[in-house]
Amino acid sequence: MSASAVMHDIARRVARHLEPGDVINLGIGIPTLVADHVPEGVKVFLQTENGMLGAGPTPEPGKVDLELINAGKLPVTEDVGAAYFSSSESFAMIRGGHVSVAVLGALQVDRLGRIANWAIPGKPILGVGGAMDLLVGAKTVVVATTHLTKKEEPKIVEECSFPLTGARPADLIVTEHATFSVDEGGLVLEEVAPGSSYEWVRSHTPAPFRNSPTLEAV
Amino acid sequence: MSASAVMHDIARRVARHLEPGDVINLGIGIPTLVADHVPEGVKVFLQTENGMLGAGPTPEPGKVDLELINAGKLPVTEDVGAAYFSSSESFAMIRGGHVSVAVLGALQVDRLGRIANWAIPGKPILGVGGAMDLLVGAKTVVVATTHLTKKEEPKIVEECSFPLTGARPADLIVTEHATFSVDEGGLVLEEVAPGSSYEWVRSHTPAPFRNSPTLEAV
Amino acid sequence: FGLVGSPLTILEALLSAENATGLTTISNNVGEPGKGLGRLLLEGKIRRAIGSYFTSNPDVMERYRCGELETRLVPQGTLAEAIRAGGAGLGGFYTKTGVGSDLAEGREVREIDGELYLFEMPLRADIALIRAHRADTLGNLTYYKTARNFNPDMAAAAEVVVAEVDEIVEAGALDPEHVVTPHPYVDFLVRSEIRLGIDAGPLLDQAGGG
Amino acid sequence: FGLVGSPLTILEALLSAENATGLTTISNNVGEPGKGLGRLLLEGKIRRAIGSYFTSNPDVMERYRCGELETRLVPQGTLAEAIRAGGAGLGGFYTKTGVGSDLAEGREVREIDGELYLFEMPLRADIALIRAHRADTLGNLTYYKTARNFNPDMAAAAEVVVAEVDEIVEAGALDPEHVVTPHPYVDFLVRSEIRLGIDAGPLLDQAGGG
Repeated sequence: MSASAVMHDIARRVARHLEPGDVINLGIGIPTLVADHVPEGVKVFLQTENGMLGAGPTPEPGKVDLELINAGKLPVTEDVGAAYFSSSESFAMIRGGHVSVAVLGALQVDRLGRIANWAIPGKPILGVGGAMDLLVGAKTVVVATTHLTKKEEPKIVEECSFPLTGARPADLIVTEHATFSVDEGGLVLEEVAPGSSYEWVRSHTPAPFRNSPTLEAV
Repeated sequence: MSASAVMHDIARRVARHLEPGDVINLGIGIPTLVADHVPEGVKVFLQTENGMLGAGPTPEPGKVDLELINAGKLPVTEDVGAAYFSSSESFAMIRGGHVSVAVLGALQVDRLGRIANWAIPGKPILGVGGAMDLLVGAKTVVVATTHLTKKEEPKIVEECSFPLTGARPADLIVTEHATFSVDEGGLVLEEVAPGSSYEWVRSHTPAPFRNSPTLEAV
Repeated sequence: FGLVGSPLTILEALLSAENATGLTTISNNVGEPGKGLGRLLLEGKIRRAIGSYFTSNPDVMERYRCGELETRLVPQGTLAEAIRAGGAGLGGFYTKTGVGSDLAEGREVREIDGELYLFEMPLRADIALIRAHRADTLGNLTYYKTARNFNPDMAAAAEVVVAEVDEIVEAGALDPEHVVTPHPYVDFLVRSEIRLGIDAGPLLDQAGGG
Repeated sequence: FGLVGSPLTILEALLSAENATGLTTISNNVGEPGKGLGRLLLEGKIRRAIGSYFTSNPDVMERYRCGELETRLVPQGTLAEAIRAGGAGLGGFYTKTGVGSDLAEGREVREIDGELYLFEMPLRADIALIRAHRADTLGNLTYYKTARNFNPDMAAAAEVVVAEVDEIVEAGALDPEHVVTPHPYVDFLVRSEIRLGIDAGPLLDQAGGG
């Protein structure tokens, strides 16, 4: 699979977990692609932290409104029943628990499901955006990430070497190879992706994890 | 003068201190009457803490909109360029210093210009409303009150026997007999009302006060 | 503010709900005597009231004296801000309002940049019964004039929100720039059957006081 | 969010103002490279930047490395809330955001109802240069789609507010229910002369990042 196909595959696997009526916020990168894979019949509402609920799909060329963008600065459209609000109102909505699902990218995830997605040690820390707010505020936090870095190093590790985004663990971690849920004990393998294998996941995941009772025989 | 004429006289004397463009909030009682006495050519904007800027005069009978009221629950109208907002936005405006002048009533005023206008000792304390917010938030606080209580006891006293509304002193105290400003040292007599006398004011004001250098010869 | 911005139809329904009792209310006052929340009070359904101006309903005074009603009095701006903080996921805030007054007694005071502030905790409700003007079928809300007051703040600060509205329109019929309360805050819609000043009787006999 | 919601006409004017230098900016990012605030940065007019996502403008990184620019990085929601608190006359607030991260280092942490919160101070500016859509002659403002963002919050939190708008209409022409920023917040109006994507050049070459 091409890198782009892998990203879409992860996005598709995340989108299966969405439920009708969910208010969702999508981070930059793979999370943004989730919007393209929402199952038919599942109506979700896209919140963008720059101040919009009900962001619709990318506009056709020639119909771009330069002042209608998502938090990643990409042009969007207006879904039926949309609403605009200020930044403080947007983050009140986020921190106040009114976003059902935040899909975030991650540089690393630790054994407890805590994520690092905003800073790289040794580089000046110049960007955080809304990641920390979404992490503490969303009812459910889903991480959408490739299983390995571009250098083929594992991202789901014992301890993050990158700075944590916050103390709250994610609820679900979805890669192209596996899906993990998170409970008080840490990571629980829920699913091995078709085309991958339990052995691959085990050998490319330094973080300890348990197997879900519902995990299909491996 | 009838009680009502005295109240209007005080309101008129307060209104002379308003400047064009002032955003004003009027408390219940005498302060409410200030709206009727704004000098011609002085355009002010009435803020009511239940969520409106630009409240207009009392509607004519038959034109009352029962859902368009001021904070005292009296029907009002919409002035040109009005705006509606929620309670939290209204008090953000008040505490944030965006109201130029709050005109408040008072049960008592002390030697430092601090006011008591919300509770009576010995009675259950069941109402405070927006008085404390207006006191701390308005750029200028004007007290509009009769010089004496109905029982002819002085209201401008050494120490308030009623509970204070807050630590911030008023800037101006206007009665039917006198106008006081307030500085770090306490009360300063700025004006004796026509028809009253310096002696009357002195003998009916237990709180110490100094005379303003601009006070006309007495 | 009396009955303006009160969901009278919902409150009427609560009257006949036998298990709706021992309620705690968050509301500026407790309605008018015998009307709105005031009627629930007379029926003994309210045990505790959080608000800023109860004086306008003498029944509150009486129930309070008999020990049948607990009250918590909060300055109106602090009440509004505490509800907003509840909806905005904050842990609390500092306000100058009330410093130096009896309402500050026993409260945490903190000096920030040379000024004294009171610490206030957020307020949230289990259920918010709010009054709006128009709703679309998704639950986006607009309000009507000064009946807006605490309603948008309360809509954000409750587990379940029931909005009583004058009109329900199709999704898409409200301009996205004009929506005041976006639909994720709203769980149920009720069409209003009680019109102020007609079905609810005259309101203006109790003017004066927040 | 890049240039969307930026008062480009005013910023252009600032470029030729010789005494506009050593500025501190409160803005999510610092514009785009060479555009909006980004252009002021290149001209050396900005000394300190408070924001949440500078990464999208590489010039910020470079000036920061040379020590020509101080930065203060704040989570975006905390930035928005701190500006709101500045406008609302609050002394500070507690938020869960950032707890357990490096941005919490050396900061006051407080346990409230069993959860940890960070203390944050309000933010205010001397001058706010904001971008709105329509203004009436009194200064009441409405906004356009996602160009609203931080503008209404910032309008409340500055000593002097200059609003750049597309259109100025007569007082009374804006529906009082639709006014987002009431006129007491606004001191000066400037008609916009720069249209996004036309006079300001293409914007979308820098997609990605707050």
